[in-house]
Amino acid sequence: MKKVEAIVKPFKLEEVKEALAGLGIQGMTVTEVKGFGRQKGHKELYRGAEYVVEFLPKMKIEVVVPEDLLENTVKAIVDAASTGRMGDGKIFVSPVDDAVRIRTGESGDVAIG
Amino acid sequence: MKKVEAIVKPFKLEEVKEALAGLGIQGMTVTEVKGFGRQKGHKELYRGAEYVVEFLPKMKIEVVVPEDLLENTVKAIVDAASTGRMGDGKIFVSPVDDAVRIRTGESGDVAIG
Amino acid sequence: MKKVEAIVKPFKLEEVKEALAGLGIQGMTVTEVKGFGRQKGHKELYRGAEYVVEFLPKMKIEVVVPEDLLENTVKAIVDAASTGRMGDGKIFVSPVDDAVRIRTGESGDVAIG
Amino acid sequence: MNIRQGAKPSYPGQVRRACTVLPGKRAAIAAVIFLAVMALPGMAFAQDSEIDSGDTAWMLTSMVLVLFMTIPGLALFYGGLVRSKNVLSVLMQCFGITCLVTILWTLYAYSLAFDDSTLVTNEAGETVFAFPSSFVGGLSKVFVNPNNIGGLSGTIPESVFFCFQLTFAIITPALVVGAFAERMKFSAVLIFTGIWVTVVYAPICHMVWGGGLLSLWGAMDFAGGTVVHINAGIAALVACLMVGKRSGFPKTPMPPHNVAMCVTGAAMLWVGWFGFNAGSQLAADITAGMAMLVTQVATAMAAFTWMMCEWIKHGKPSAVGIATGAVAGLVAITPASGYVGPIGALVIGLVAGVVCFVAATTVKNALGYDDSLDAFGVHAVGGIVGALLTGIFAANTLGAFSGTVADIDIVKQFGIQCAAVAFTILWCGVWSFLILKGIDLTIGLRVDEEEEIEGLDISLHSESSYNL
Amino acid sequence: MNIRQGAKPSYPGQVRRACTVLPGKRAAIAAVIFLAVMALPGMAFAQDSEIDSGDTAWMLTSMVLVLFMTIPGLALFYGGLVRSKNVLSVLMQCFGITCLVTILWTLYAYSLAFDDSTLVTNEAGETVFAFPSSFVGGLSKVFVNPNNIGGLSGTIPESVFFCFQLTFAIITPALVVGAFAERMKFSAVLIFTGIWVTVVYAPICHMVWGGGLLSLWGAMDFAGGTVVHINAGIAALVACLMVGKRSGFPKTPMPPHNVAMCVTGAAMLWVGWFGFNAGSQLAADITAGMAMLVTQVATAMAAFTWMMCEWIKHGKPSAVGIATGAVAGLVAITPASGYVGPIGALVIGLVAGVVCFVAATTVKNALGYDDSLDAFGVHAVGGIVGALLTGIFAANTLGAFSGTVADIDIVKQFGIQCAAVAFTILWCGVWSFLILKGIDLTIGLRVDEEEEIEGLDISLHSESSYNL
Amino acid sequence: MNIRQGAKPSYPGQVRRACTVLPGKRAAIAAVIFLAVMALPGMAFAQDSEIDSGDTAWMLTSMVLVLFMTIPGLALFYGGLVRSKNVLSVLMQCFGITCLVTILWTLYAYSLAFDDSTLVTNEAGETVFAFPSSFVGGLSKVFVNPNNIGGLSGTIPESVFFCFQLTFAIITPALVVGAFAERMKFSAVLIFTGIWVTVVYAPICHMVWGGGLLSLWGAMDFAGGTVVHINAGIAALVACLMVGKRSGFPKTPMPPHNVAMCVTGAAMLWVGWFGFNAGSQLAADITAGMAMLVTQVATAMAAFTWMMCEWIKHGKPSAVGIATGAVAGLVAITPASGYVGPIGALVIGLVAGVVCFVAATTVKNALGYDDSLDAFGVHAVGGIVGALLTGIFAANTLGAFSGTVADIDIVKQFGIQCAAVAFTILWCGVWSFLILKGIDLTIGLRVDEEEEIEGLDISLHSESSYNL
Ligand SMILES: Nc1ncnc2c1ncn2[C@@H]1O[C@H](COP(=O)(O)OP(=O)(O)O)[C@@H](O)[C@H]1O
Ligand SMILES: Nc1ncnc2c1ncn2[C@@H]1O[C@H](COP(=O)(O)OP(=O)(O)O)[C@@H](O)[C@H]1O
Ligand SMILES: Nc1ncnc2c1ncn2[C@@H]1O[C@H](COP(=O)(O)OP(=O)(O)O)[C@@H](O)[C@H]1O
Repeated sequence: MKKVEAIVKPFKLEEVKEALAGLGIQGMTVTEVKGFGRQKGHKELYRGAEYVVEFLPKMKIEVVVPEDLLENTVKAIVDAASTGRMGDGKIFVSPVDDAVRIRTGESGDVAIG
Repeated sequence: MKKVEAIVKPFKLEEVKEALAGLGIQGMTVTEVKGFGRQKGHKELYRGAEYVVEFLPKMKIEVVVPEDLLENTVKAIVDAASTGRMGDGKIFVSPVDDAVRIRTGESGDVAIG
Repeated sequence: MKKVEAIVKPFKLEEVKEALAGLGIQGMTVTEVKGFGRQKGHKELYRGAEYVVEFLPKMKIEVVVPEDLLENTVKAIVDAASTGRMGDGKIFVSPVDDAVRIRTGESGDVAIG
Repeated sequence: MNIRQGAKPSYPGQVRRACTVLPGKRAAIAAVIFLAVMALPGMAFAQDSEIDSGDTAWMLTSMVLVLFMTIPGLALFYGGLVRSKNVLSVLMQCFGITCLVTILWTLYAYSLAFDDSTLVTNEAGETVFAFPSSFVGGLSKVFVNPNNIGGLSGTIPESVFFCFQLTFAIITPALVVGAFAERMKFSAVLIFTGIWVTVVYAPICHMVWGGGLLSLWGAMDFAGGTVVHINAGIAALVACLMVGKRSGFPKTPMPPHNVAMCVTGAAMLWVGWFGFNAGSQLAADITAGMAMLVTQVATAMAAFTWMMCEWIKHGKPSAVGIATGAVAGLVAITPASGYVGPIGALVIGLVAGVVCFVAATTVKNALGYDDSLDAFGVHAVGGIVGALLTGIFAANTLGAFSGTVADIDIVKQFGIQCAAVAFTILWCGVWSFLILKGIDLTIGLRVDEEEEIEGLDISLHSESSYNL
Repeated sequence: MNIRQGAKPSYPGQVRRACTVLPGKRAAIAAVIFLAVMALPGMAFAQDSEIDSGDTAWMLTSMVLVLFMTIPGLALFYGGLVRSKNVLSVLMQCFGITCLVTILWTLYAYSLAFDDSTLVTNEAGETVFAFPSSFVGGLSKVFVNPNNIGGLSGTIPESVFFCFQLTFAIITPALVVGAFAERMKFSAVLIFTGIWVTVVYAPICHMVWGGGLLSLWGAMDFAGGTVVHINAGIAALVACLMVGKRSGFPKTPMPPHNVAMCVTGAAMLWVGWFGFNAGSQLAADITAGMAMLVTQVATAMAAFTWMMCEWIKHGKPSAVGIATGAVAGLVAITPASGYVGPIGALVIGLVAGVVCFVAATTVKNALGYDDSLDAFGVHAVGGIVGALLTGIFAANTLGAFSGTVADIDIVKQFGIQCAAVAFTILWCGVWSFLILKGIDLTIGLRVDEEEEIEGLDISLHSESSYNL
Repeated sequence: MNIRQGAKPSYPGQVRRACTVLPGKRAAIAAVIFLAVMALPGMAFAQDSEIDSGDTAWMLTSMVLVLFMTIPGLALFYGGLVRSKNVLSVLMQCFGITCLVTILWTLYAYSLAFDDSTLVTNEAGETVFAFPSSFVGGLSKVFVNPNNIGGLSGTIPESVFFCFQLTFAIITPALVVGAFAERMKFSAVLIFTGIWVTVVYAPICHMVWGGGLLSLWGAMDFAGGTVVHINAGIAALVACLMVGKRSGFPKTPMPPHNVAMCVTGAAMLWVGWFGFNAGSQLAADITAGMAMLVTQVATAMAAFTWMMCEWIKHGKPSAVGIATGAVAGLVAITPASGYVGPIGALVIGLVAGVVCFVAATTVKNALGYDDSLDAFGVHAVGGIVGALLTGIFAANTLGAFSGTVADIDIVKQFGIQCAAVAFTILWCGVWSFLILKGIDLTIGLRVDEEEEIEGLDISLHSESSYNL
């Protein structure tokens, strides 16, 4: 089981969600985060004081998938979230030992089905 | 050391916290997240335009525990967070290499005590 | 590749960011979280009803680094974020299998450069 | 024995002014007009010229200010105090009540309160006790239209008097919302409001200001201590007992979701209340001016007192506290506003601040009822404090503490005030209980628990307030 | 044939009052003054004493109330309805329009609307059709200063009349903002406003209230059904068609970012609107009182109706719904407010509630134009409903449904109202199209897509509203 | 030499009206009353009929409007500008100041400002310089009660005059809050306010409007350029220097936590300010009307100008900018409002917009003091601009730029205005320094750093505003 964590531009959330649904993935968890990277932030202005917002709004999509779906998942996210511009984001893949569905207590791959 | 990530219904937060405290766990980190899964979202309505909110508010509780506490931790969360209804959430267990307490610089199991 | 997750006091964010930048780290992701730990929460008061806020605002900084940077990264965060007082926070290190830059599709260490 | 009052309706302004020490320009104007009419019999504009554009200007403004108290004032004050999942339900209740009461007032409720054509007078021309006219008004003002409401009421158009009184009838049930917020069905709120305005508000209003029972007793209530605040506060207590506690109360903390919103609403209440109190004189004269002054003084004193109570008891003064204290002061000065002087108002503010603080914190916590936003602790308690102290500080014989009313027997008046308060508590308490019981047995008062936990905004209105 | 009106300007109050059934105290005062002047020829204060401090007090207040409608009222109502990334752009548009229109009104636009020195009268002294004076005012009131605006207008200072009318000129283009919110360039908004006020608003205002064409026809518009609401609503429709849909519309849901803010704004609109309607009488008299009353009744009824429509159709009533319904009622009663009675107002509110509900939901969704905040569906549609029903319910021969206007031929008046509506739609539609086309071809109407997605707050104003 | 003024108090309205070109209806009324009294000696209502219900209606309204400026207006304007952890502390300060000043005003401060019974007059009946009566009022109006405040002040009840002036005394120290926001102790704020109102505000108020020193010089200050704005602005500068910079300033950006709230507050300030300026005439007459008009014009112009300055300098206009510009315009027109004409107001708005923009951005950044919310940059600078330009544009000899004051020697008046400004700066600066120093040496001015970083809401008031 792997956890795929994708940090994407907020307005791409909908498309990524649909791409994942297209793979039959039925669950995911989304968090509003702030990203810092190569993409330049915008400046804001208050009464003559300018300052740069370096932390840009991003969406983190976490989805735990069975190993066999991993490759497709990553690919689907890349396809859906890419605009070719700085700041499109990253995908991180990491190991997950186990998953449990709280409602039923089931664990393993069946819990994330 | 393992990280236990539980995604639960928001109103279960208090109970889960108390269940964990019951095991002697003294620290945890909580994030507001949005979940997408089998649980149906509600519809909202603005001037005759209906739309479905698919992303439901959930709480993500992250707690890093020594391996020996793992089983009990997962069980305690399942017991506290379960209502038997769709959308109760998931628990993911994943490996953690190390932990450091910033205040003291201590690392290892003692850092999360 | 390792993921370093640091949970720090909010007003330390800026310093940690600069410390990481000092190491040449160019990207990170930040989330507002609530922490529960040894640090006592403050009490709030509404019309004679007192209650304790146990969940304190913290910032979670996630940064994925190549293995060789790991040690320095952890050290830099500890140095920047420590005030010596309860509630300074934790750092967790965990394995990451792979990273992908969405814009280009590159993967591996180069994706987080 | 049954002589109809005919052309001399006993509007509240006049009833109340009967015992003010400063009959002011009204008498003067009357004299002028009398002379004019004597001198120029048959002049076509004699009646029209009774209208006073200055008084009318102030009353038009006062109506606007009192409406401003409910929407947005009270809506924000209450809306800020609830949890974010229920804020829209509170705003909807305030809006819905505003609409419903306006419609009923137009159709028949104004008539029940202020149609004095059925009042019975004795040979001396004084109104006397009779049934049912001492409890409720007649029906000659139903379906208001230019023919039954197109003339004057004193020196202002009756349409303006209608509107001004309507805003009182709106805010009274809206105040009750504070007691059952976060759990009552919206449909039940509307039905309760409709019946309550008909059988509680309009009759009490008639009894105090329309020439009915309490005015016969000689009760003094300048701007609505009994009619508005005790009435609303008692209904609130009954409602919160019958609807039951919020799920989780008192274990789960339920802090205000937006204190800034709540304080904004309190500020608007304060600002609008000048229409309420100084407007109740129905004229822009010396009494109205003094009503404005004492309102400001009592409010400031009560807010400051509440703040100091917190500071002493908890070590810190709070924003919710100072705002609530201000409302308590506004409530307490309401019945007294046209009668007492500034130093008397300081005392009323001080007493109201302390007593309401104790009621809304210690007493509520001790008794354990869930009056979500302290509608009882502030409005009933503050209203009672004010109504009783009116009987004392109205007297113009207290030196610097003097009010403006001459020839007042303090002990006797205090007794009358007690009786009026007791009567209002009884009438309102019994009726409110019956109405709520009836609703509970039919459509039910309360949403089910799952809806309550999800929040009324989503479960009853399919909306959430914030999409930030 | 060209006799200048000289000292008798035909201000709107007077034009409109010409057909009210209650000439009220104005006639009485005139008579008094006439007598006084006869009796004491040459008394220095004769002219000065025409000012009525009560009327002036009410009009000072009314100006404040109408300004309050735009900022903060409309700004919050609209600001709450957009997404959080665009809220400041909406507030800026409301503020910017307020400033710009004030400046233009001072420099020349007031003159274009209300300088009646060029009106042409016949031998009987009645104003007759002429070009261009039936379409636009003269230029003797440009660069207003104490010399051309320091006197009286009826019983109030002309400076107050100027300010009161200015607030109408401000809110009208501000209403249009609702149609193109979230995508139009700020510079384009300002340029559009400047030209539109000059060639659409001022002339229509002159035609209806300044003695121009529509007043010659006998159109009845008490407080701005045509001048303000149909005008704004039609410009809104043209604007949203020409600016195009928001990116993502209608697939992406764009829920209000802050419904509590929106409801607060609606409450402020409601409160301020009494200045709009009852203020349009330009006096604190019986007609003003009745205007206040019918405004309250129609608004409550329309809000309640909209709420019930939702409840029936969707199973749940919503806060945005009741607030929008209230605005629809306020719009519809505007042209009728000084003429109809309370029960007529109930009917107007009912019809406006249903019709606007259908327009803003079903019709808009069916036709697919993106009137972001329903400026057309509420203001044009509500304004038309009100303008037409004014022709009916103004008549004082309808029993309980009576209005206050005598000698009205309902069929004929209904025809006149239709003609006035049609004329306004045409004039405003054509000009609005031309102005927007011109801007589109030069600087462009719309921000580019990336800016739109980022939100206008950051992209146009380098600010974000919330840093919580 | 010491002739008491007796029955002819020199209230500000009258002092100021002494040099207006349009004595208006007051003179007329006086004449009428004179005639009436001559004709009917001994008529009982002669004195009562001096009250003017229209003037009273407007002044009741004006008091409400000015209170509305502080709570909620200023509270929201300032509250929106601070960081979310300090918003309640700002709201508390505004509320606390409102309460405290009300209490002190009632007990003694009104007397210090407006008791003119100790003024000294010469044989011609003119007030002359004397100590201490040219610096501070007497004590006959302490502990206000119906006996010392139950009569009239001009054509309005003295109680209303008391309340109106009270709202000025409230807003002045509340404006200072902007300078020390986010770091000063709440207890220190209250103590500072209490002393400052006593030794700075009340005396300056007496000197300008109560017949004291500056009025003897002939300084023109219609609605409070010196008394309110320069006074507050100078205290603000002294306070922000003595309290010190916020921790992190200027390195850490401290953007407004809620710009929409701030803009809402600015809109409320704008709306309420008509009570401030047009109310300062103390009557609903032609001068009040003109004061309203010029207030609107100058404000719009200053807001527009600030916006254009930003647009030119930074490429984008901002919402905080246009709102701040509006406030700058309101401040600048305040002393001028009853004297200048609309085109003069345009110029004042333009100058104020540019000068305050430079002061609040470039100058502040250059000098590096931390005036958190620009209380100095806007109120002192804007107030000075306005006070000086009043000396010029008041003259009725400038063609379209004319004001309404005849017989004014522009050069001389400009000199007087400079002197009055300088005197106010000195008096206020010195006293403010001494008071703050005293507090600093005793209880301390500032919270400790940990409390500051945690935010004053939690550390001083145990509350957080938002629990969304
Ligand atoms: N090393 C990293 N660890 C964690 N998150 C990162 C890292 N590098 C980048 N990110 C996240 O990815 C986002 C996009 O990165 P950025 O460098 O701006 O553009 P790109 O991915 O196109 O190179 C950042 O805003 C941040 O949230
Ligand atoms: N594969 C997944 N990866 C990450 N989070 C998931 C995944 N599946 C479900 N979730 C999270 O768990 C929550 C509950 O899942 P859901 O399918 O609605 O109900 P249940 O857990 O009862 O089957 C979701 O809202 C989502 O936050
Ligand atoms: N076992 C844990 N798992 C996850 N997060 C933890 C854990 N223990 C502590 N934390 C996080 O670290 C923060 C600081 O911990 P705390 O015990 O208050 O102080 P300290 O780190 O100084 O011992 C907490 O607020 C919480 O967010």
